[in-house]
Amino acid sequence: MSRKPYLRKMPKSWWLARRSYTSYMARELSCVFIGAYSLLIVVGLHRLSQGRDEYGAFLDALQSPLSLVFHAAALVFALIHTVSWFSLAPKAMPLQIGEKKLSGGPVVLAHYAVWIVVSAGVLLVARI
Amino acid sequence: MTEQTLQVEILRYRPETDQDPAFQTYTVPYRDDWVVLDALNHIKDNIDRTLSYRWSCHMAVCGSCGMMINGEPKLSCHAFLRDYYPNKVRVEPLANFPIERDLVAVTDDFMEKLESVKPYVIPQQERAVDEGPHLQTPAQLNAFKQYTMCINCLLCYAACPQYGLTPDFVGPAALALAHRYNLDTRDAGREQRQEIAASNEGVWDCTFVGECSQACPKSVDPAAAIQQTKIASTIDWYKALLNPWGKR
Amino acid sequence: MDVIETDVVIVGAGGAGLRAAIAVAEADPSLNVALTSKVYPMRSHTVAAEGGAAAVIKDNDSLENHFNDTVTGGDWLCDQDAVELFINEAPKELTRMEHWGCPWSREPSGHVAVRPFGGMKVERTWYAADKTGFHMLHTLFQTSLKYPSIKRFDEYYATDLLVEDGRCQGIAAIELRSGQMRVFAAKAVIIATGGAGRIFPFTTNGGVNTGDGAVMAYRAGVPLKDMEFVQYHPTGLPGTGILITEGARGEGGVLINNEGYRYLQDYGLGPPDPWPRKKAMELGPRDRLSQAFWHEERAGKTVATPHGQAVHLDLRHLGEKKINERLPMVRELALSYMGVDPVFKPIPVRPVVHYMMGGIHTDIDAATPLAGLFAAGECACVSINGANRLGSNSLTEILVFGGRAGRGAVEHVRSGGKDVDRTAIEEQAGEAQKRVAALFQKADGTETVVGLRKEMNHIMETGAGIYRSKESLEEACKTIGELRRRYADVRLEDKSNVFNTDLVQVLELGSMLDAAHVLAHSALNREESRGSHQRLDKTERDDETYLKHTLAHYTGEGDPRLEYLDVKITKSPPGERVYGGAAS
Amino acid sequence: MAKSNKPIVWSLFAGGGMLSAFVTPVLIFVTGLAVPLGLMSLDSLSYDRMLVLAQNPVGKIVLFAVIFLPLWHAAHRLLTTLHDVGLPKGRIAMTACYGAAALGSIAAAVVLLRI
Ligand SMILES: Cc1cc2nc3c(=O)[nH]c(=O)nc-3n(C[C@H](O)[C@H](O)[C@H](O)COP(=O)(O)OP(=O)(O)OC[C@H]3O[C@@H](n4cnc5c(N)ncnc54)[C@H](O)[C@@H]3O)c2cc1C
Ligand code: SF4
Ligand code: F3S
Ligand code: FES
Repeated sequence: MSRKPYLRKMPKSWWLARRSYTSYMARELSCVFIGAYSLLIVVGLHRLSQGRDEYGAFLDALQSPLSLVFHAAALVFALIHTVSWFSLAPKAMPLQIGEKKLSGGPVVLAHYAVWIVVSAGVLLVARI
Repeated sequence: MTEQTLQVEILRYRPETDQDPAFQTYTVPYRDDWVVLDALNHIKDNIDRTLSYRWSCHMAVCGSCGMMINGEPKLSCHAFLRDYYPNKVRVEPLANFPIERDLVAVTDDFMEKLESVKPYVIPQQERAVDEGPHLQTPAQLNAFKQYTMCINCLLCYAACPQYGLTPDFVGPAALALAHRYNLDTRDAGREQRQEIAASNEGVWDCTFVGECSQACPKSVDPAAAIQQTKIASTIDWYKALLNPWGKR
Repeated sequence: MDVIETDVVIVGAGGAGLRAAIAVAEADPSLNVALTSKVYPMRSHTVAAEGGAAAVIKDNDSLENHFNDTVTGGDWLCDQDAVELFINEAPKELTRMEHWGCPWSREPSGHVAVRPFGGMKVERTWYAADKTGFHMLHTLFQTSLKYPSIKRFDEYYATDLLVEDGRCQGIAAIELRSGQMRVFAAKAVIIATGGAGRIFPFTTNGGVNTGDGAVMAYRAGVPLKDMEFVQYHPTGLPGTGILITEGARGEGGVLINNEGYRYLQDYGLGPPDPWPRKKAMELGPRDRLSQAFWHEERAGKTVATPHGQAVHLDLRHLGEKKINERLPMVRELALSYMGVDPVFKPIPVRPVVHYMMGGIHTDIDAATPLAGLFAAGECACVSINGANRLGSNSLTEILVFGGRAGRGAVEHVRSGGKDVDRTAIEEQAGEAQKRVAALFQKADGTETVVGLRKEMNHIMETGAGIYRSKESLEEACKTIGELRRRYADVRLEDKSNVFNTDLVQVLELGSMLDAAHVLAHSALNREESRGSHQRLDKTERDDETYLKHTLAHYTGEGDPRLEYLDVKITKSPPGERVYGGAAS
Repeated sequence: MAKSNKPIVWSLFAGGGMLSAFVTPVLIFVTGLAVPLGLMSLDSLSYDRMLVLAQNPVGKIVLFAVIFLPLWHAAHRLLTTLHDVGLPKGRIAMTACYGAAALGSIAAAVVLLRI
């Protein structure tokens, strides 16, 4: 047989090859921060359950530079997650009124609107 | 005035003589209404008869001329030289498929997958010709119309890293076509298609990279089809859980 | 050599080939079908058809109307028994397509919608937006996947029919990926290889439309019928030849010359208003419209473009909404390939070679004179298209006669009974293989594929184009004859096996030269003007002598031997073709 | 092909993704930046307030949801991402990711029940 199909292997660094892949990878990496943050809340609650002093120490630790850097990074990735999640939302929810398929724009906007309300709500509650 | 020219770098691979693919550069005249396919045809006609690639319609509808052009999956009959000039154009066979020769990719895998999702109407009940056509309103048609536009060009497979990483993944176009029939009012075959579509190698291998939809020249939006299938399959699963005696 | 044994082998997996395969599978699931094609089925050129497929379904229409439009359109060269059968089966075939999932465009009520097409008295063209062929082809292809008895051999290039004992018993084909020749041994063979537009320089046809199948049959002794009739489509994009569907005019588009004047009214197609109106002006038949362009060009009333003269197809008055809804592909094509947005500017268009009315001689059952050989689709000539095909009849034709070919083949396998003579056909395939091998062994041919193809393209356009004359056709016959001789010295530059497209092009050129040869000789011998065959030296139709089909027989190196066969007239005696005001 | 059990994790992934898209940024902002940096008063996260929240049954449920769903979301996404960067999709990776999420969820539940 003269055939000899050539198989190309995907390099491990494939996600650096195209910008769109890299931003996909950034989106995916948001999970590390989101997961870590969830665990951090568990730790905080644990400290809370231990008593006032222990919880105070936890709050102090949040002020450490390391914690601040982590949270700053986490916020950036959480925002990447939010933006990418919203932009893909219309794909999951096709809307059609009569013959016309609606474009995804309104769905995305609705998500942002809810997001702003939720965030403002949390901020308000936190300030009271 | 000297003629304007453009350099085209083509990944060549001749299985009978080459160990590995390698780039070869050709210089072609530049015309602002030429597409990359015109440049390839020029090379084949005037410079190198041994260059192999597929094409037929030259009007972006037969789906045979998909290639990587400067790293992006594109139809070479719909990629205009004017968008690259005066820079070089780099042409490679579709990513994620084995190379048969030069720009010709081996796409058997897709054909098998397409077949596996049963892309045809499976009616509840056979309808006789005498009964005439079904009624289907424009609204019902529009619900699936977009997914009928697939020309099987496989740009989406070349764009999808999950297909590259997991060759068993059924992949965007086949899943979009399964979805197309599921949404068709004439069809009752969803359950049969779900065997493949809702399996591990079906929609679950998709991590929603979304590049398939970006690459698609016909706005099929396979990412949306897959996403919707995931949701519907999840609902099925919970339904079956709540009603274990129901029809499986 | 590998031998693939099967019951029916089909060459070509476009609309006609796929329909035939399904017909065999439905008629008798126990018969094996080998469906071979030089490209993947969905790449076949049926995919490019835009406008639609004709069949009577609406109450305001009648079978009689369809019959008359077809026969008049064909300038009475159609066989009327075939037309009758065709129009009767047409609605059934399109309904079947609907059942198989074809996404036909719909009326608000949910009924299938129809649109007007050139040369029609009543609108009857079923359409799927402006991608009808695409949707039909994919529907057929996907439906074909349902039948286990259909086995596909994608990217196999058929080179020869294997004929022994007066029966067609198989084909020889090259598997492109390995370069190996294979024998398909079968009790029946169906050819469905499509058109041959590529013999002309400027065509709507894809790169694969090189007439291979028709020439394969011709070389095996089956006559080619009416090859002189070549349809020009009046609206192709200059340069690429990309088609702007007749649907654009059906929706109300108009053709104007460089003075902004709707010139068709000067060619017996007027008056221009009211518009749109069936069978008039821009909805006149294709041959008339293309011929009008020729005269406008001579009169200096066309528009110059970088790719030659053109007229303007104006859609602006339809508005953006209607254009997007009904003609999305037209807008997209004009925008990308001409840089013209039809919402704001008229599209430059010119006539372009589109369709071959002629082809392999078959009867109304799609059977050829050679036992066991059937043909259907554009490569065949039944004839329902006569001297000029009515727009949107051929998509229906590939279904009707594709289906008949399939059922005919089943019938033949069941009743023919005789076994395939393996030794004989393997020997013949060996000969075929030797011919291909010779191309590889020849040290240095003096002729190039590209050079010969260019010369052929050029002489076909100048010698056998929209208007022809004795002189131009003699020139064409002479030149093509020479090119055929020079073809013996053609050089194969790529001597490798795997996916050798140089080899494919060499073989395709051989087919095209033979098809062009038949075309030119048939045209030279038909000393009249009828439908698409217009002679400047014989401007009248001559029913006395030429109400006949041309049958061209292969003679090897010499010129084709021409015979004539009476046209079957059942109920519509030859009359005058009237369009425009007089038609309504 | 086997019927997939992916819908369980996927629904958790999707639910968690949705929830974190809406609330995670603002929570990180408040607890990790605004309060520690003094942009908001320390009282926002005071022991007493938090205790009230964590002892209230509805508060417990809210807190659990805010931990549990994003955690599973993260675990599932991490698993696919590990595969993306070249780790084989095997039992080990799967056990590690989902195991971590399960342990985290159990810990959260235990802590919340104990408060
Ligand atoms: C741009 C365009 C628009 C059109 N629009 C309309 C329309 O609106 N309405 C209408 O009725 N008609 C239309 N037509 C005409 C109609 O589309 C064609 O006549 C019809 O589709 C032909 O179908 P077919 O099956 O005969 O051939 P094709 O679809 O061309 O298929 C030919 C098949 O044969 C195979 N083949 C060829 N040679 C070989 C070989 N040597 N070995 C193996 N396989 C081979 C090919 O691979 C292919 O599969 C249009 C045509 C064009 C070009
Ligand atoms: S979905 Fe789009 S990109 Fe994928 S094969 Fe179909 S047309 Fe091509
Ligand atoms: S790119 Fe691939 S991962 Fe999914 S969304 Fe598209 S199939
Ligand atoms: S040649 Fe047909 S899609 Fe490009």
